[in-house]
Amino acid sequence: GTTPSETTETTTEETVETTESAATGNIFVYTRDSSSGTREAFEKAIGLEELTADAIEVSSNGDMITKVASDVNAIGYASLSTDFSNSGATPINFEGVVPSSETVLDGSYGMQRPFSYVTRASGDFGSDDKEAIIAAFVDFLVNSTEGLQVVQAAGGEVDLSKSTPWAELKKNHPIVDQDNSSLTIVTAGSTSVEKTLTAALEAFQPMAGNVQFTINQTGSSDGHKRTLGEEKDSVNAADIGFASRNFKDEEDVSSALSSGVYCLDAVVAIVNAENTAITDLTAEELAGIYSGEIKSWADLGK
Amino acid sequence: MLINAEKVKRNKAIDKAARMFFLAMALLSSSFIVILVLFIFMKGISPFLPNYQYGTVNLIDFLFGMTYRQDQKLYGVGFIVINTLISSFAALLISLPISVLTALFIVKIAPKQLSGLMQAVVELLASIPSIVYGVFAAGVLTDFVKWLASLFNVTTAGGSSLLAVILLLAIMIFPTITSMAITAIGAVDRDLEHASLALGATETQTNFKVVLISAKSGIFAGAILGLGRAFGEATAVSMVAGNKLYGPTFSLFDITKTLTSTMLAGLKETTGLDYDIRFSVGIVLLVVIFGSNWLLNLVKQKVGNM
Amino acid sequence: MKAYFKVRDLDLYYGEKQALNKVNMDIYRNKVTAFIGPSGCGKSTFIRCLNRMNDLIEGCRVEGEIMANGEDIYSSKTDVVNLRTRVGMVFQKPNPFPMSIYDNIAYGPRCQGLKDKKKLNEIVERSLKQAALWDEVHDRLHESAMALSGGQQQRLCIARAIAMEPEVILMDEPTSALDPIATSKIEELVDELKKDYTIVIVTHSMQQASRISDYTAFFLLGEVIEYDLTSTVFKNPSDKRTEDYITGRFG
Amino acid sequence: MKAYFKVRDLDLYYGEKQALNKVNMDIYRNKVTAFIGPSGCGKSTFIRCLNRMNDLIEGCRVEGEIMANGEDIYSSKTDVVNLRTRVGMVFQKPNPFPMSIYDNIAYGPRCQGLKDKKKLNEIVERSLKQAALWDEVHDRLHESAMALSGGQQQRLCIARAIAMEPEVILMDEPTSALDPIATSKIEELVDELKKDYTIVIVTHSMQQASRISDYTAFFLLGEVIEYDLTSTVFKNPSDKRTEDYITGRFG
Amino acid sequence: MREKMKAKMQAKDTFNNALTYISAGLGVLILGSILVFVLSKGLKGLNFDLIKSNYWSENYLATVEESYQTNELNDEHSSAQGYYSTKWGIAIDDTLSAKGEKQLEVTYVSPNSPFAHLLNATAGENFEKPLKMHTGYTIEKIDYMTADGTIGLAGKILAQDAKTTIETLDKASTITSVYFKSAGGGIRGSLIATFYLIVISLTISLPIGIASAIYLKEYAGPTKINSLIRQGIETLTGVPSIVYGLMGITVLFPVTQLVGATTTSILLGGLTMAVILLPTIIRSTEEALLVVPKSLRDASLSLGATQSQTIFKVVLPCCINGILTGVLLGIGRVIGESAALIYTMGTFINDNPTILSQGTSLALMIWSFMSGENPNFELASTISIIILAIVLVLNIIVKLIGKRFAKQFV
Ligand SMILES: Nc1ncnc2c1ncn2[C@@H]1O[C@H](COP(=O)(O)OP(=O)(O)OP(=O)(O)O)[C@@H](O)[C@H]1O
Ligand SMILES: Nc1ncnc2c1ncn2[C@@H]1O[C@H](COP(=O)(O)OP(=O)(O)OP(=O)(O)O)[C@@H](O)[C@H]1O
Ligand SMILES: [Mg+2]
Ligand SMILES: [Mg+2]
Repeated sequence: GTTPSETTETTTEETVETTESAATGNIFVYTRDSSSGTREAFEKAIGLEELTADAIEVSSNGDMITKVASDVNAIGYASLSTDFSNSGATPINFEGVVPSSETVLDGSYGMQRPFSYVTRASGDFGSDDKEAIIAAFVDFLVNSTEGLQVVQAAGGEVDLSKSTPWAELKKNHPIVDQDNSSLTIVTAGSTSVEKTLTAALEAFQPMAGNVQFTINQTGSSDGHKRTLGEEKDSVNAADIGFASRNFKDEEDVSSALSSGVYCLDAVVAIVNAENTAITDLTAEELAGIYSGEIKSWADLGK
Repeated sequence: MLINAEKVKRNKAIDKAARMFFLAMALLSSSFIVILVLFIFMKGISPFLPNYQYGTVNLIDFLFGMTYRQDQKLYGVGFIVINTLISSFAALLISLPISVLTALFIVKIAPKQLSGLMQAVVELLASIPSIVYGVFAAGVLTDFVKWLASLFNVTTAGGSSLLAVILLLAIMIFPTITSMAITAIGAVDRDLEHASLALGATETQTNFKVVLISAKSGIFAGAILGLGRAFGEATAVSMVAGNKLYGPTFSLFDITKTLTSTMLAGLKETTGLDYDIRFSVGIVLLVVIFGSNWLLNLVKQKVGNM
Repeated sequence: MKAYFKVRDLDLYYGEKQALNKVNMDIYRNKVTAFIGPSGCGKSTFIRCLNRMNDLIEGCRVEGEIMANGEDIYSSKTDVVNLRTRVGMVFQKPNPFPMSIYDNIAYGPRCQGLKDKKKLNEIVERSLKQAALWDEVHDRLHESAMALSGGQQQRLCIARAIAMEPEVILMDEPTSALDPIATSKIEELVDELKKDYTIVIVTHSMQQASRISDYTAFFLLGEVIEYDLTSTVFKNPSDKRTEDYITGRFG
Repeated sequence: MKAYFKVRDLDLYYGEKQALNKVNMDIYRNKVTAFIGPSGCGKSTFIRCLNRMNDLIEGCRVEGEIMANGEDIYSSKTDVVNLRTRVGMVFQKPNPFPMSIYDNIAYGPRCQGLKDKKKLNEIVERSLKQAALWDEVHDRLHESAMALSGGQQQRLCIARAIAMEPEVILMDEPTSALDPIATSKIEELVDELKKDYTIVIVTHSMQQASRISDYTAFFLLGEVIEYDLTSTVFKNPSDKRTEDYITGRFG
Repeated sequence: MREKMKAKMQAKDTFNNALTYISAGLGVLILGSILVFVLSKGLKGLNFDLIKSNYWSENYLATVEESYQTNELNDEHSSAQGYYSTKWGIAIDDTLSAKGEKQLEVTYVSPNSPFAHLLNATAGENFEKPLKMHTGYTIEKIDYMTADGTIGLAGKILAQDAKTTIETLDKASTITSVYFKSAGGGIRGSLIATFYLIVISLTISLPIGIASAIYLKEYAGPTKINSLIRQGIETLTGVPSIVYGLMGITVLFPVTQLVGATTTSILLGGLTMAVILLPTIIRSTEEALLVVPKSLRDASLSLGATQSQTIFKVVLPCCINGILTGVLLGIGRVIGESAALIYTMGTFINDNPTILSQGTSLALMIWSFMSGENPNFELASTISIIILAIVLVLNIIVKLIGKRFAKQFV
């Protein structure tokens, strides 16, 4: 069995010569912690059965970027809404499709997920004002032109053409014309939604009589739990819960005042910026890497 | 006559009440340890009980398991304990000699001004919050480790590694051990030094052969304290540990996982098994700390008797 | 009979404060010389001049001359470490090192670079025998010296000093921390040792001075008031203050 | 002439160790009684029995009887706080509280609940006058007592004790930390005070005892060897050991 | 032979001495590199606004005062950075926010600019009140109308940079509404929370700690129970703070619920810190009690004072310095603590913390950044500088107190 190994060496050398900046070492596989919705979306999209035990868990999107940016041999994944310029990490194509708003919205980019929301049950908000303001916010977030613009600016993929100006929607929500600075919207759930959600809440605030908000994002699995589930009356109770995926069957949202999807997000695989040889990976390749079958960059494509 | 019978009686009552108050407060203070252990134990034991709502974990698997994967519901802290022991003891191994020599320098060798300055340095290091150490480690130590690894042609996970943890802990326990050693060395009877000098030993011989040996029990106490700190350090360590899913980790450049970083890693969960299991890990941490303290104190008594 | 130490016009200051004032004294070979005087009169200060242990005290300044065996010990050429190997010292409180009996005795020689096992064994045995301790400890040489009784510890300290084969042994109140029985053992030992060594001893007990010394110096406020044969000092003091002190009128 | 204290068969133990052995003694009113004896013989231990200051020492156990003014002070009925207001004490090292002179003197009365400003002023003035300190400090009553000289501090402590209008003042080596001039002032003061108070004084100076006391007790190893009029003890001691001690043959 | 031996010994001595110098040098090196790192990363972010301002931006929605709507300014005199609109009298630049995100920062507003004469459009008490755009604010979105009546938008939300925004704006003839934000990234809320935390933990742990120390030093005899009490307190010292966090959430949370807490809160953090501080306070009080000479206690008792009078009137006033030292050490500990508080206070950065709300202390704020979606070394380092400065000052005070204390009874 000497011949094959010799050939391997030669091919490796060749690759190095042709694409100077390709990583050749063992792949360092980075993944998010197990409560992350991004991880769930990613694993589902690539059809991963079992994650390699050598994977390194990081605790946030930012942490992921930092780690991948500082490690030539790294592979990871992040939200498309991340600002990759100057970050040291580059997003790559999935199944030959460039990740972009268009490809996400038209469905051709496969690795995408919805940002879903769910509110508490009607009548379970403690006060009518609270319920009214939540309803107004949800309307703003999901339907208004202004809301969608903000979400888009913060990286969410939305279809602006289906939106209605807030000035019209507002008529259904007289609550926004009063001083609401004593009301607080408490959110929970996915951390991935944090950026779009924060932007929307901030924009909503001056339009809705200075309503206050507390953003308490901990992970998709808490979104339902804290609004309708077992924790809805606990220390961690929230008014609106979010998940960076669709709510599961066991997460029954039928009793909610409102629930649905407010934008789409794409997960992109990322590699170190110096690893320019890699520009596209298929679901199969990614699954191979993440399951540990493909151990080295040199093994890719064989 | 100055005595006012009524006042005296009142004074006496106050005296008695004060005494009771002081006793009550002392009892309260000391009972916290009992409360603490009791509650954490109660909570931490629940995942192993048969009627646990989120699906029972096997105690043996938990204690001796070599994989900790929440996604697969595998909770084994065996390797984490080993990792914790390795990183803490290695940190101690690095820090102890440096600390002791620094203490010797401060107490016996340095000129007065310099000694005061060095003491201030040690105190300052001792009072730096661990989160600052963490920021420093994540920004500097990881780069150092990456550079070192590149010398050996090893790639690291962005510098997060066992080595980074060890270096970080060594730095963090340095002021603890040093200040204990300063006290111990300062307390060495001047008579002993004089006796040594009168026998024609040089100052340096005296310092190394008599002073250090006489201070050994105090130095040992410092080492125990430092080790305890290394075991319990959480925030800073979790910033450079990486998060290895299985182990134990023996390679310096490989990522690792310690008991404390495990407790902080699942932080975002606030209910369920992943939450409760943290208390179980907490118990294990306490056992590791108290156990090693107890063991080292035994050793210390043996050494101290010599 | 020749003097081992010749002290000439010795002044000593602790910072501003003068602790010794124009001390002149010849200390004779193979004799026991005792220093007596009330507390704070400078006995310890003076005896520590003889092996330059005062060097260690901050702000301590010495003027005058001390010749030891013909060599000026305060000259800049003197090697202090070497001086101390020739002039040994025993302190008030027994202060064995926290190591084994053997290591205590071998400490000095080892510090001089002696490593030869056999030679060290010889030295340990000889020193302990000379210090009349061998019989009591020869079967536990490798146990901690801290486990010995006070009197034994003090004899160990003497043995430790002897191990260096010094010419002089200085003793600063060597028995004041000991009980009467241990004290008398040390006194016997001193009597024995003066055959081989020159001994200087500070004591606060006039009885002890008269029992064991050949010469006695009486100190007062940093000055030597009287220095003579012990019998003369105690029976025929030439100074009124000496007499007052000896008869217990002050101090 | 009646005895204020009647001590009968007093034994005192520190843990296992016996520190006082069958002490019997009558201490007379308006006299100065001095305790002398070598260090560690139990003088302090005994004087502290007289106002039960020994209660505070861990492991200290008392057997026997002390009657003060006809009342058994070790009976369970005795109010210790009350006893101490009647039997004041002055210590070896001057120990003023770190507060003003005025507050030092007023401390005791205030502890008894006295709040009346005028009365307190009176007490402070009277006590300081009695302690011969008024002239020196009346213009700075509200300055810190720590700024006074050692001798003044000690007189302040005496004044502080007097402020309680006690019947007895116990003094444990009140002058041993003072210079000769301050000492003689205190001695004069003691002579003055015995008109009004019963005074017990421990001293390590035989001269002082003979100068100021009416009665002298000689302690040795926890026993009272001799107790008699001071003149008798010093001129005609009945015990050989007393004589040896007084002539300075030991101690 | 002897000479050779001596030379060898001397060499060994020199080597050993050199070792101690090197070790001590390492300590200095570590401190130095920590300081250099933190300062180099964080110094430029350090300014007074940081302390004054909120972490979260203030969001404003405003309209333009009618009289300024048609004002053609033609103010050419701005030398501010970025891009300047002569028509609207406002300059905008591309910068990064404290949180590390792109933003459009206002660098100049002419006094006559319509943007200096806005009317608040948010319902509430400030509705229709004058509002002014300040430098440092960021522009999110501007709705405008051109001369021909078409509606347009400009600003960050349209993904425009400063240049495009100004160019777009120059096409406008009237401004319909402006959505802008004040600069965020401040630590005011965290400072307040830290302050609350210190006050709560000290008011609880001081009396308990001091009383415990008094019991142990002034009353406790060598009984079994007392040695148990002592042991209990000593063991507390060895418990790592992360375990205290667990204790806080299980044992102390129900206590805070009694006073109305519904979530983890500053109160809970304070209670937990109080327990953590206990051993520190007890130890420093005990040390202070040790220094008070026994003779003072004797003097007081011999004057007929009771033991409690002696303690309150004589002993405690004498160890006020030691207690103060404990307080300062405690403050330092509270400021630096993170692990225990992560569990008990949450990691939500709250600009208006109340005792029963969540909030972050300064250290926790750093943790929050470093573990959040956008780790921000710069801001973390800036806060580290502030923490270090506070800790340094506390330490110096402790030193000074200690020096005075040592002299007190001599
Ligand atoms: N290190 C020092 N610094 C300043 N003064 C000192 C020092 N050591 C001793 N002295 C002073 O020098 C004087 C002589 O002290 P020394 O110890 O020699 O007395 P001594 O005769 O040995 O007394 P004792 O019988 O109590 O041992 C004393 O007044 C003492 O206070
Ligand atoms: N707190 C204590 N615990 C144990 N033993 C003590 C205690 N206080 C004193 N002793 C012992 O009791 C004996 C008598 O001591 P005491 O202090 O009464 O002597 P003294 O005559 O006052 O001596 P001095 O002249 O030195 O003051 C001594 O042997 C002493 O060691
Ligand atoms: Mg002396
Ligand atoms: Mg006494």
